[in-house]
Amino acid sequence: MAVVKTLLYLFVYPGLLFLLLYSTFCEWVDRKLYARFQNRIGPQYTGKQGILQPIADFIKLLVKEDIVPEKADKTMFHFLPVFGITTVMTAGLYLPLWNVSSIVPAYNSFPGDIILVAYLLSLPTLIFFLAGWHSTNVFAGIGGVRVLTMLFAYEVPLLLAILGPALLAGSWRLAEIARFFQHHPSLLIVNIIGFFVGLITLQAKLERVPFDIPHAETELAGGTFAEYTGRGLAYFRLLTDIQMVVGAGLLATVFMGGFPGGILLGLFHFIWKTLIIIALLSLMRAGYARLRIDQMVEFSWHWLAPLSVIQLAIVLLVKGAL
Amino acid sequence: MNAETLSLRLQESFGTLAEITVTGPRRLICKIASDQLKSVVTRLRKEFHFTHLSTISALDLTDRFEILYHFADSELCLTVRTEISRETPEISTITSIIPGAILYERELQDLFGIKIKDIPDNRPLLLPDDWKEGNYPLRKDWTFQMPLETIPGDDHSEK
Amino acid sequence: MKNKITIGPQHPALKEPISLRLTYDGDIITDADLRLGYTHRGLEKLAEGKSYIQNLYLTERICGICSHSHTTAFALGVEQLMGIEPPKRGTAIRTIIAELERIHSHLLWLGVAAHEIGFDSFFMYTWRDREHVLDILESISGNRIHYAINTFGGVRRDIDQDQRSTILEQIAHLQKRTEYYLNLGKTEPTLTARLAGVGKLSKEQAIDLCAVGPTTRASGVAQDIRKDDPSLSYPDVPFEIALSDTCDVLGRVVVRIKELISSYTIIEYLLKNLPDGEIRVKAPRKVPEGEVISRYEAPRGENIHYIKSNGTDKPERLKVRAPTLANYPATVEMLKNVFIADVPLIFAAIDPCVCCAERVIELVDSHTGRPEIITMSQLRTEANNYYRKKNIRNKEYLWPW
Amino acid sequence: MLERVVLWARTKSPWALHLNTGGCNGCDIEILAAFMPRFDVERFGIQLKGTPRHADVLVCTGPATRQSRDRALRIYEQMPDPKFVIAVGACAMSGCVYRGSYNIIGGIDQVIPVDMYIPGCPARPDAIIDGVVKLLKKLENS
Repeated sequence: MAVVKTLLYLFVYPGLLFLLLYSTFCEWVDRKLYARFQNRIGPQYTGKQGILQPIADFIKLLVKEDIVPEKADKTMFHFLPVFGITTVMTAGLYLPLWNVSSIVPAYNSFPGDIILVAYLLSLPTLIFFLAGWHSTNVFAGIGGVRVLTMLFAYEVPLLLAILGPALLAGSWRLAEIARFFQHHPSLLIVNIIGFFVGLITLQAKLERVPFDIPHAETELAGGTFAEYTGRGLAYFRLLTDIQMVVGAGLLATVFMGGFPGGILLGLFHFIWKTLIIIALLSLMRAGYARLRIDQMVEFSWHWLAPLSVIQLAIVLLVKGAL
Repeated sequence: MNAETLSLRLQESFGTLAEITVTGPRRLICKIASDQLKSVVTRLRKEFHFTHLSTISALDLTDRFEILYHFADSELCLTVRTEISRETPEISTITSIIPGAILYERELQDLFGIKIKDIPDNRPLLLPDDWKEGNYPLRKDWTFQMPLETIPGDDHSEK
Repeated sequence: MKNKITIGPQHPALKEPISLRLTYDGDIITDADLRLGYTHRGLEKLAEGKSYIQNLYLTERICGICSHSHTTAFALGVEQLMGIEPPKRGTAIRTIIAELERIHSHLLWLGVAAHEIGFDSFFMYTWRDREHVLDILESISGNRIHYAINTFGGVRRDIDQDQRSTILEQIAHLQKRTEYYLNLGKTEPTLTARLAGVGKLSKEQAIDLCAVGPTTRASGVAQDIRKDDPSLSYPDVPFEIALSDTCDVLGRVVVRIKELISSYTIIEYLLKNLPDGEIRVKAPRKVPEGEVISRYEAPRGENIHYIKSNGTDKPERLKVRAPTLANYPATVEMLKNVFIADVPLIFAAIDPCVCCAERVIELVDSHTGRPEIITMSQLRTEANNYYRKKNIRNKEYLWPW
Repeated sequence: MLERVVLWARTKSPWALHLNTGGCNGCDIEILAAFMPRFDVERFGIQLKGTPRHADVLVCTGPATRQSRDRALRIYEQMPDPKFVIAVGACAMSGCVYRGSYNIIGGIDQVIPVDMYIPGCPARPDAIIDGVVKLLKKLENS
C-alpha cells in the first residue's frame, strides 16, 4: 500500500502530472492578467478563453525542427534543459502538500528541507548560464554572464527572507513551519516585510520584467536561449513555468501558513495561495519598466538586503517576547 | 534686393563671363563656361553671400551634360548652369569653397559617371556594392529591363 | 566602454545593415563615415518613365513620415509649369495638412530623442499624443500615413464644418500637452543636462556644410523656406522663424517645440478664416516645355525638387533632394571628437525614420584597426550608464521657459 | 489523432519576427500598431520575437533591394521549420511603386517563398490581423 502511495505521490499528485498541468495553467493566468493590466485581452481563441494557449505553445515547439549549432557540444546542449526540469520537479516534491507525516522524517519531508528547496530552485540559474555558454553564440554567452551577476544580487535577500519565518517557527522543516503558523495565524503579520522581499527576489529569480535583463539586454539575439529551438526551447519555457509554481508554493508555505488538511483541502489551499502570489508577480511585471543590470544590483544591495536583515531583527525580537 | 536689381549687379560685375536671366519672381539663372566654375562660385560666395548650396542636379542632353548648381539665400534662388561634353565628362570640384557639396558630387559620379576632378572622397555613395563598373543608371541611353519575375504560384501549376 | 563585444557577421538579428562607421581612440570618436544607399530605390530613373499623375503617387512614397512635403513640392512645381493657380481654399487646406504633418513628425522625433537618453515615459507621452494628429489626418484624408490629398490644381478632400470644430478641439488639447513638455525641461534637470553640450555644430560649420531645417536653425542660422521662398498660404499667415543659438541637441529640441507652438497657431488661424470657394481647378494632361525649381520647408528641413518637362506627359528629369541628405555632412562633423556615449543621441537628432533607429554601428579601433560591430540598443544602454556615473546633476543649463 | 493535435498547436501559437528590406517604414509603424492595445494580435497567440531561432512567421515589409537580398536569405535560413512568410504591404508583395527600378528586385517573393500577401500601402493593422488569421485557417485545412 505504501509503495502505491509513494508512486502516486511521485507521479501524479504533487509530482510530475500535477506540476505539468498546474504550471501551464499558471502561465495562462499570468499572461491573461498581464494583458488585462495593459487593457489588452490576451490569448482568447485557443480553448475556452485561451486556457490551452501554453499547451499549444509547448506542443508546437516540440514538433519544430531542432537546430544545434555545429560548434556546440551536442550532449550538453540536449542534456541541460532536461536536467533543469528534473531539479525543479524534485524541488516541487518537498512542498508539504499531501502524505507528509509530521512526526517521522520521510524522504519528502525532513529537518532542513527548506535549504534543499531553496538550493534546488537556484540551480536553474546555473543551467541558464551553461546553456548560454554552450550555444557558442556570443550574445547568448553575454546573456549567460549577466544571469550569474544577477544571481548574486537576488540570492542573499531571498534566503534571508525565507529564513525569517523558519527562525520564528524554530524548525527547518517545511511541514513544521507550516503547522506552526497554522496554529498561530496572528504571527504571519510579523513576516510581512519578508513576504514582499521574497516576492521581488522570486521575480528576479524567474528573470521576469523588471529583472529580465539577460533576455532584454540581448533582446536582439533572444538572450541565453538564442540558439535553442524546438524541444530545447519548449523544455526551458516549461522549466521557468514550473520554477514559478514551485517558488510560489515555497513562499505560500513559509509566509501564508502552508496547506492544511488532507488531499482535497490541501490542494484547494495550494491553488488559491499560489494564484495570489502569481497575480502579484504579474502585477509587478506589468507595472515596471526594465531595470538595467547595474541598477538591479544596486537596488538589491541598497534595499532588499537591509530590509531582510530588519525582518530578521523583528523576528528575533518577537521570538524573545514569545 | 529683388531679382531684377541683383541680376543687374551680377551682370556688370561678371560682364562677358556670364549671362544672367530672370525666370520667376525669386528665380535667377546664370549661365557660365565650365572652366569659370571655381572663380564664379568663389566670387558668388565672397561678394554676393550666396553661401547655401541647395543641391547639384545634372541633365543628360544626349550630346552633352548640363550641370546646375542651385544656390539660395534668404531672398531668392540662383542657379549656376554649365555644360560639359559627353566624351570627356569632367568638372572641377567646389568642395574647397563649399564643403557641403561633397555628397552631391559623389552622387553625380555614381549616377551620371561625371568625373569630378580632385574630389576629396571618391568612394561610391548610392549604388549597391555588387554594381558592375561602367554603367551609370541616370544616363538616358542606359536602359534597364526588369529581370523576368518568377511568379511563385506558376511552378506549382506545371507540376 | 571597455567591455568590447565582437559580433560575428552572421549576427542573427542584423535588422539594418551597417550605415555608420566610427573610428575611436579610447573614448573619443576620431573619425565618422556614413554609408548611404541601403534604401536607394532609384527613384529619379523611375520618375522619367512615369506620367505626372503617377509621379505624384511615387513622390508620396519617398519617406513614410513626411510624405505630404514631397507631393506638395512636386505639385507646386508642376503647377508653375502648367501655368495654373490652385484656388485659395485648396491652398489653405494644403497648408493645414502640411502643418499637421509637421506636428506629428516633431512629436515623433521628440519621442525618439527622449528614448535615446533613456527617458521612456516622455517617449510614451509624445507618441500617445501623436495618435490625436493621426486621427485628424485620417478624418480629413482617409489614411493615417500616405494622405494623397494633393493633386495638380488643388486638393482632393474638403474640410467641412464639424470636421473643423473637432480639429480645433484636438489642437487645443495638443496645445495643453505641449505646455506640459515646455515646463518639463524645468522640472526634470537631467533632461536638459543630458541634451546640452551634445552634438556641437557652430554657426560657421552649419553655413559651410549647408545644413538645413531645425539642425541649422538651432545654430542660429535664420533659414526657413516658409519665410525665404513663401509659397502656399504662408505669406498671409503671421508666424516667426523658431531660432535658438545653443548650437546643440538642446537647441534642436527647443526649436522643434517652438515650431510645434507656431504650427498650432498657423492651423488655428487658417481654420478660423478658411476662404470658401472651389478646392480644385482643372489641370491639363500635357505639361508645356520648361523647367522649374520648387522648394518646400519639410519638418526636417529644406526639400528641393527640380523638374524639367519636354511638352509630353512624362517629365524629362526629376531631381529630388530630401532634407536629411543635406544634413549628413553636418552629422559627420558633429560625430567627430565626441564621446562614444553621445553617438546614439546625436544620431537620433537627425535620424529620419523610426525603423532605422535601430542602426548597426561598426566601431573601428584606430590603434589595432580591428572593426567591431555593436548595435544601437547596446550603445544606448552603455551611454546611459556612462552618463549616470558622471552624475551631471550639478551643471545647470538655462531652459528658455 | 497525433497529427490533428500537432496541427492544432501549430495554428494556435504562431510567433512572429519583423524584417524590413528597404521600405519607407509606413508598414513598420502599422505592424507595431497591430501589437498595441487597440488591435492586440496576442488574442490569436501571436508574439513578437527578437530572433529568427524562436520565430515561426517572418513578417516582411519593404521592396527587396539588391543590397538586402543576402540578409533576407540568411535570416530566412536561420528560422527552424515549419516556417511561414507574410509579405505586408504592396512593396513587399510586388515592389509597389518602385517596380522596374534598377535597384529593386521586386517583391520579397523573389528572394524567399511567401505564404500570405497582405495588400495596402501601408497595410492597416486590421488588414494585417485578417491576413494572419487567414494564414492560420489555410494551415488548418492544409
